[in-house]
Amino acid sequence: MKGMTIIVKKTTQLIAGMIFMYGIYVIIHGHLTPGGGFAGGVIVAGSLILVTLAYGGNFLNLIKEEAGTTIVESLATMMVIMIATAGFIFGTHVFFNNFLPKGIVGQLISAGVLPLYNIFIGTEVAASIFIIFLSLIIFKEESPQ
Amino acid sequence: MELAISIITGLMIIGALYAIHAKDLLSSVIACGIVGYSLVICFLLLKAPDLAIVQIVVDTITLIIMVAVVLDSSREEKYSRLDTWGYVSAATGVLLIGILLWVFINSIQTLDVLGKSTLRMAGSYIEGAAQRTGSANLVTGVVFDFRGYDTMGEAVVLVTAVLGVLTILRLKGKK
Amino acid sequence: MITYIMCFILFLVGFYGVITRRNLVKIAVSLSIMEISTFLFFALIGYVDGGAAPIVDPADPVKTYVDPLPQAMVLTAIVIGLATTSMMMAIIIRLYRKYGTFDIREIKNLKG
Amino acid sequence: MNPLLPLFVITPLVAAFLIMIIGRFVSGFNKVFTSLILLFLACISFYFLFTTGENIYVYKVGGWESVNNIPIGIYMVMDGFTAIVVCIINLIGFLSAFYSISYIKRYTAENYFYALFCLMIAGMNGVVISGDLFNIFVFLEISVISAYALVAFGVEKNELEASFKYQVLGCLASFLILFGIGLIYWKAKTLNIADIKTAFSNGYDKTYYLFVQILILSGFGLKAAIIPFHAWLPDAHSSAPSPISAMLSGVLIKAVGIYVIIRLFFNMFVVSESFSVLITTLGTLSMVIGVFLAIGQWDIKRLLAYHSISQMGYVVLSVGIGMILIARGTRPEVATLAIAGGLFHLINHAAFKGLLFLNACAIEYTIGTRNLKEMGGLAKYMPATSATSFVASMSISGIPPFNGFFSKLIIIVAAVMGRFYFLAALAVIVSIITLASFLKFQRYAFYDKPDFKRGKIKEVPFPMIFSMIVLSVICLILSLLVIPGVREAILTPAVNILTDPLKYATTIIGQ
Repeated sequence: MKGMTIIVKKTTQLIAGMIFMYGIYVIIHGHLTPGGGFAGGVIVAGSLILVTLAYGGNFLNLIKEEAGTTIVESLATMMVIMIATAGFIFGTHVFFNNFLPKGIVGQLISAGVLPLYNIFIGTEVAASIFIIFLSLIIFKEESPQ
Repeated sequence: MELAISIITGLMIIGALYAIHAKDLLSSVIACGIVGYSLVICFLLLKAPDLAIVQIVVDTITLIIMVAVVLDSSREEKYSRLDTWGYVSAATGVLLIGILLWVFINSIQTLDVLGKSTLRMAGSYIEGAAQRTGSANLVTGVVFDFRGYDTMGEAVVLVTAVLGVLTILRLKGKK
Repeated sequence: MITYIMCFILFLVGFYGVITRRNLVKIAVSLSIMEISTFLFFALIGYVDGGAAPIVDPADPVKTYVDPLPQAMVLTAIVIGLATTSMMMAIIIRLYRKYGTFDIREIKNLKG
Repeated sequence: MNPLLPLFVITPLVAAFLIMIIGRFVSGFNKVFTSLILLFLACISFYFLFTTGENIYVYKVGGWESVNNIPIGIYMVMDGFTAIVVCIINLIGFLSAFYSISYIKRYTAENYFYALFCLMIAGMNGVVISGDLFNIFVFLEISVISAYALVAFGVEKNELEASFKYQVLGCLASFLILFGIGLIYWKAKTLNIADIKTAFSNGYDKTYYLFVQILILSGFGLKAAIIPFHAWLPDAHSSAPSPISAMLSGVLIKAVGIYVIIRLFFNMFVVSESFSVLITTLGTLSMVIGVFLAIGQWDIKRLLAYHSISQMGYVVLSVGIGMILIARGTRPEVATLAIAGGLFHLINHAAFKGLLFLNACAIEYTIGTRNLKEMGGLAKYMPATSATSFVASMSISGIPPFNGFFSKLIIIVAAVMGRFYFLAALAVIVSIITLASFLKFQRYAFYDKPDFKRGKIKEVPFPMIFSMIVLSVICLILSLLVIPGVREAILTPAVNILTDPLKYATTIIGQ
């Protein structure tokens, strides 16, 4: 897939990093400001898609293993289930229990398990959407016209 | 407030009608994207900032995927005369829509008007929720703590969709 | 009441599009229009007059808030909508590459 | 609050993710692991089947107690009816997974197949044990999206087209259900099914009630392929890989479609007579039209798919008769008999329809064709497949020693006692036509003149035979359910949950 013109490449250099950082901010401050795991994950995926669209690249050597999705996405979702079952073990033996200390409302480290959920759901959503986009691009290149 | 939203919804209806009847596929997809973005304005008017962020970002991704599909295809929708079967299905469709609309209008007379909604299950989500879940953002509190099981199911839906897309887009299905 | 009726009309426009359109992309577009109107309907249900956005700032806690439950439901439903739309698009591009057309009726007679 | 309940959802999910991660390195891992996990789940579900009986287990996810008895968290509910459907899901799931160990060699990317299979099982288990309306929608989406992908697994032309049609109608149904949930939340302001029942039972507006019930019935009816919404079923079931079409036809349309309709229309909505008459007419229509569509088919899997519609029509018919009698309040013992017959037929249909699809797959595995005209005389070469197929064909068309006969007998007796003579006559006629069409299937596939040019036909490998024989033995064992002793333990608790309107709501709110 050939990249775009030099102008688009320059602007991408400028803003892609900022979009990525904004996505991370939205994920981490999920329990304080609007947005959360989902919104932040999609923003991070947006910045990755922006870079691939602007710069293109030879994706065909990205062998799309037939064995399974990228490990990042599966591990992230596994971690969400692990936290849930962790509540099962440590908390009052109940599935999905918020067992960490709640802290003071409004501070960064405050909502017990919630920031962890946000982070893992954010990585999982970012990895998933980027895979969907990549598989579409690779399919459009591989398959005959 | 209600007037503002009904104006925007009216514009969305016009946008949706154009998106369905547009001649060129690319403009139809973009019209659908615009309807999605106008939903963001409605969310902001209805005091739902969380939804506005998620909707604006998800609508961008949907637009990217749709344009990626439509871009290298024949953009023209082949316009062919509506044969009898087309007329029959259009007529039944319009009839069904009329009945559904009439029943909907009658059925919502006795329900709470916009803005007067009482709280029952969500009452305990609001008072004392910040202390119990510890999160200042009540919606995140509900999404991740009171109904965390839904969100895990939701993350699994996304994983299933990724697996589905990867199975559908592989080139060789059978050995 | 008028807002709910307009929102349901938007739902019916999408419903009409799914029933009568023959082009694959048009069906996907009208499905996402139906999806948009369902989310608007949920947001309308949760609105409380004079309620603030559901963010608690510890400075002045006492305020009437908008109902957070429909918003939590829409948050989940939006990402489910994204999942179904991306599945739909994967199938559409696959069908286009195999049949060379977006029209359902041609696909039906070629399939035979 | 027993901790076993969440295992139904956690274990298949963890299995799916482990398959995705480890299956890439260890080659045989995914097959063995899936079968073990599903066997483990089948054992747990049988444990629940024999221990729940009359009581209702409620599991409050996240430990949120109800605030002045309004439930605020998500509840997992396991009662008699749920135990039956969970057994169906996990048992047929285990047998299909075991069956596809040798069948899946024809397809590439086995990892995806097994991961999606585990996710579908997790989705169905999630739908069945959840007591929360929006939670049912989320897990419904998991099982349905993995079903779309599995239908389009061998990416041929007609499989893609069938999967696209299934997706469009499935997506339409999901938005109708979501709109229905919105309307219910608008009135009842809560999502817990038991709580909605209490909110609805103290007064509701008639047209609102009718509109919500139409939305919910058409949404879930489309998932259950009841007659006006059955357009996707024949294509999807005939073009899916066979273990998957056995799962789709045997389990998915029941767990996601019929179970939710019965659960919502008995335990959530107040039973209204006009709507139960509508459900009964839909049941009879799908029973009759399904069979007439099936007669002219020559492709085995399309024939079986149409028969699924008509057999589901039996279940909906008998449950509808039960609803009418409850709504009228007359003759309650006939209502319990009708519902017991419906549930019994639900269990039987899962067994013999799954077996029939596995037989069709065994035939296609050896000969490579599904067209009845190009077959003949397989009985000599494939004794096990022909024997099990004979058992399944006889039980679907209701021949005495097999389970199909007893459930259809109970349905027809209940229809006669409830003075629905026309429906009883229709049920008998449809049963005869089913017998005719399955005799045609047996004759053309197994006992006709063997005209093979394709060399020696050998029997299918062991995993296939094992699953088929186990299913045919189940078909025989299930006919024991008619005996009052066994029926008291399994069927009557489920029927009591449905017939007694307030039992479900009061026990859940109370706990």
